[in-house]
Amino acid sequence: MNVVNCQKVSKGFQRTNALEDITFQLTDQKITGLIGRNGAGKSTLLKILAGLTKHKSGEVSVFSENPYNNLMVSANSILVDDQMTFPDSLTLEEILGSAPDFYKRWDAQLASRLFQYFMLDFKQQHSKLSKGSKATFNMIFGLSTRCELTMFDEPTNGMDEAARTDFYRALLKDYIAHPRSILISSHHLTEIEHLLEDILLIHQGKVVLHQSLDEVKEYVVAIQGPIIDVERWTEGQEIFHSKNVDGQRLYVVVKNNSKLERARLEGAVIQTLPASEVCMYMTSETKGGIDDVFK
Amino acid sequence: MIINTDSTKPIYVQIAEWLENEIIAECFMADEKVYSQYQLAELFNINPATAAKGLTILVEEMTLYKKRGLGMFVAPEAKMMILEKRRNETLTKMVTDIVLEAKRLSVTKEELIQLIHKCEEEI
Amino acid sequence: MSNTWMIVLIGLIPVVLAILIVLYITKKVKFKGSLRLNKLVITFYFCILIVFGVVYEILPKEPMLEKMSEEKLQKFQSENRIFEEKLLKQEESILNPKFLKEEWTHEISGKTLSLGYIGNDSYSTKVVVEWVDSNAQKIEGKVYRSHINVYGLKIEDKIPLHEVEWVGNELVIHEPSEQEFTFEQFSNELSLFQHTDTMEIRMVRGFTYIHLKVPKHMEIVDPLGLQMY
Amino acid sequence: MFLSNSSLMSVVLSQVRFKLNAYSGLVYSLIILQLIGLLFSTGWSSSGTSINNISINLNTSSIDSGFIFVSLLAISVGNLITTRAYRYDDFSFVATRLSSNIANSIVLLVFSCYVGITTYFSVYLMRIFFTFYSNNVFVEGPTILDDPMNSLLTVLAMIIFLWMFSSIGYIAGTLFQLHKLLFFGVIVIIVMLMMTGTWIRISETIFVENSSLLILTSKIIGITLLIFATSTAISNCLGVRT
Repeated sequence: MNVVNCQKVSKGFQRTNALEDITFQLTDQKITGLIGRNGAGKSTLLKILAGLTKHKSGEVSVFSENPYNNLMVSANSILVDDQMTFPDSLTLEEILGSAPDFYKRWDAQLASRLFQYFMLDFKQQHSKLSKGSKATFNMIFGLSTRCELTMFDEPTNGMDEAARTDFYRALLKDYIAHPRSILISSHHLTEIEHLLEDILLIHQGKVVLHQSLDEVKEYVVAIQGPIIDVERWTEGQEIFHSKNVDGQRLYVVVKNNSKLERARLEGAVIQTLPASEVCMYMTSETKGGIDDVFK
Repeated sequence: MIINTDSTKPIYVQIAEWLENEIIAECFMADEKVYSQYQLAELFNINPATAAKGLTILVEEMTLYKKRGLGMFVAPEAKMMILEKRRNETLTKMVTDIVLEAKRLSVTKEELIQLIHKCEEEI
Repeated sequence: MSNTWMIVLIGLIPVVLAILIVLYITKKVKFKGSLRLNKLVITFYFCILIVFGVVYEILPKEPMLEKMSEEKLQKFQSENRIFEEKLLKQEESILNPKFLKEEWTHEISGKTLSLGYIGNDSYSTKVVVEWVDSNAQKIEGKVYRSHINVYGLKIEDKIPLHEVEWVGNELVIHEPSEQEFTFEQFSNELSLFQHTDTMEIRMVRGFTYIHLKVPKHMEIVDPLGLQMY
Repeated sequence: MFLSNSSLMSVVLSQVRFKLNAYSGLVYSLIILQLIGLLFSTGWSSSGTSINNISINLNTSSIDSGFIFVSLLAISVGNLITTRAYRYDDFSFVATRLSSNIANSIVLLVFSCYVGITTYFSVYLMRIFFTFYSNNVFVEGPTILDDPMNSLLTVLAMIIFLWMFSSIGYIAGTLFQLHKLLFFGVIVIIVMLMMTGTWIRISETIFVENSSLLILTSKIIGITLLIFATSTAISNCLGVRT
């Protein structure tokens, strides 16, 4: 059953169009990575799915209901982002204490054990936390709610390296213990690549690809070789990135297809790329990347 | 064996190979239950689905068989099949790479055979 | 500006003052306290006030002035009115004995009797003359005072009687000396809602009556018009 | 897939519990204001006459001044709750706009109850203080025991009035949040209404023409519910949390 189903969703603020036409489905109990560059519309999409903002056109359904201002969706989904605020008259302990009221599957043990592990201070007030510990607290809060749809919007920015790896480990272990649909929006795909099952790549408000991690890896291939050969092998195909290595050798990133098998036999050096680079090249404006700036 | 995430080989293939090595090293005897996808995910800190994919490859190659509700079990002659597969698939692939490299370095066939003999004596 | 607007403005001053104070307080009081402390303060404050309420009710307070009920005040007023009518009709016998304060007889020489009043509220005393056909020089006098009540307060004992004094042939009535009493009253009602049952009778006005039995052959000089016919 | 379908009422109740904990800090400004209210409560209405050259003054001190202070607090709290910071706190937990609005109105009712009762009894604080320290003679006023019904009604009326005042603050806050000018627009309309006769007519039907306090209170309850309903409707055309 589809947890999330978006059909041609668009959302714009005044002039800019944050989301143009988003169409994808999320089947349940999967960890999906929402990847995209800054301003690609990730946060807007997450807020729409969490029912916090209204989308302009198209049709969104979470748990087959319109999420906007919907009680059932709000009860079964949680969006963890840095705009999460809690009343500053309550200490962190009291905030965690009042969560079971709202979330039926709240796990108090997990919350307090994580709390102690990450060495947060119970008596502290949420607004006085540092950026890192606020992100950690929000993450602990999000995890312990065990909502059927848990969404993280750049959960780890502000966290230090150790906290980040611990968080991903905790997320995986809790996901294994209690499977649910998790949507993580992040910039650094390399860190969470091992966690993800699917990748939803968004660029300028449109869905570029929505496939499993391995398909993304095989989606694009990098070829390196003498300029003439490389051009022969790759003419007529969509080139995502091309870089002149040392005057006569060319490094080109191009869509994977059968023609390349023949190129391999002719001695072309063909490599698959890690998913993060694949996403990066597929969403880059210029073919040459940053080098064009210095041309 | 730590999963080499940024290597070009997909993780699920690495998982399958690790399982095959375990079977060759007889950590898993015939008809013995192998790790489930969740145990593998926990062990290698990867997504259960990727681990499951690794297991499905081995099921397709008949080295493992699935018992409904119980999990994956090692096929009786799994070890033999893996050795044989390694011999003609992976070994031949390695050999073609060596030959390609030799041609590029313009090394003649005889020199190559001598090299293999020398290397044989050392191991 | 018409005076209604003046009243409105003057009336608004305390409210505006209150608004400023409230805004200042809600901005200034930043102390949020901890949850446990707040709960403690909330329950403690509530109980303290209830205790104060109970203590005040039970507390043996020094004698309080009771307030008369509406009916009683009406009764007073009718009694006063009846007394006055009866006195005018000289039906002395059935007068209300409570009102009698003094009784005396006095010999005067000469034929004229004059009445004097010292004080600024001469309307508070009324003289009733009864002509008696005796040719003695003796005048009988009775001083009465009817019920007095202000705002329903039983303060009759606090209001001294007019002194009546014979100076030769002149009957001089002295007003009691200047005094002031302030009384405190707590009302549980909010004047915002309570404009229905304001007290109708705010004051029961009591008078001092002097009933003189004067032999016919005498004459009365009453410059201030104290006599009541 | 296990979906917990929590009913609106259960969410509203948990929101109310949560908000009461969160806003418990307001009790301090309440206490301070009530005490200040007491200071102003004497000498509000004193009347005096003189008879037989004796002048009699009667000072009645009542709850009015305390009530005025506290109703202004109610308005400012009603307004405070609609500010962005307080509104966004709801949405870290389970909430829809409807449930938040209902929860807010209930919290304001609970707040008004507490304030109403404490204001009513704060008068005793002053009475005890007075009976010991002032040398005037005291007039025996009607106490609770003599007339429990009336005092109960007065407390109820005070609570409902406070609730109405807080709802006025609430709708003002919601309007302000919808658009800054709207809030002032409404004030201009009210002032114009005041000029014309209609306002007096309206306030007459509400405040004056009712034989008993109970009828007055029920009218005020009606008005407050109406105000909360409109503010919920208004807040519906606002973004939940951008």
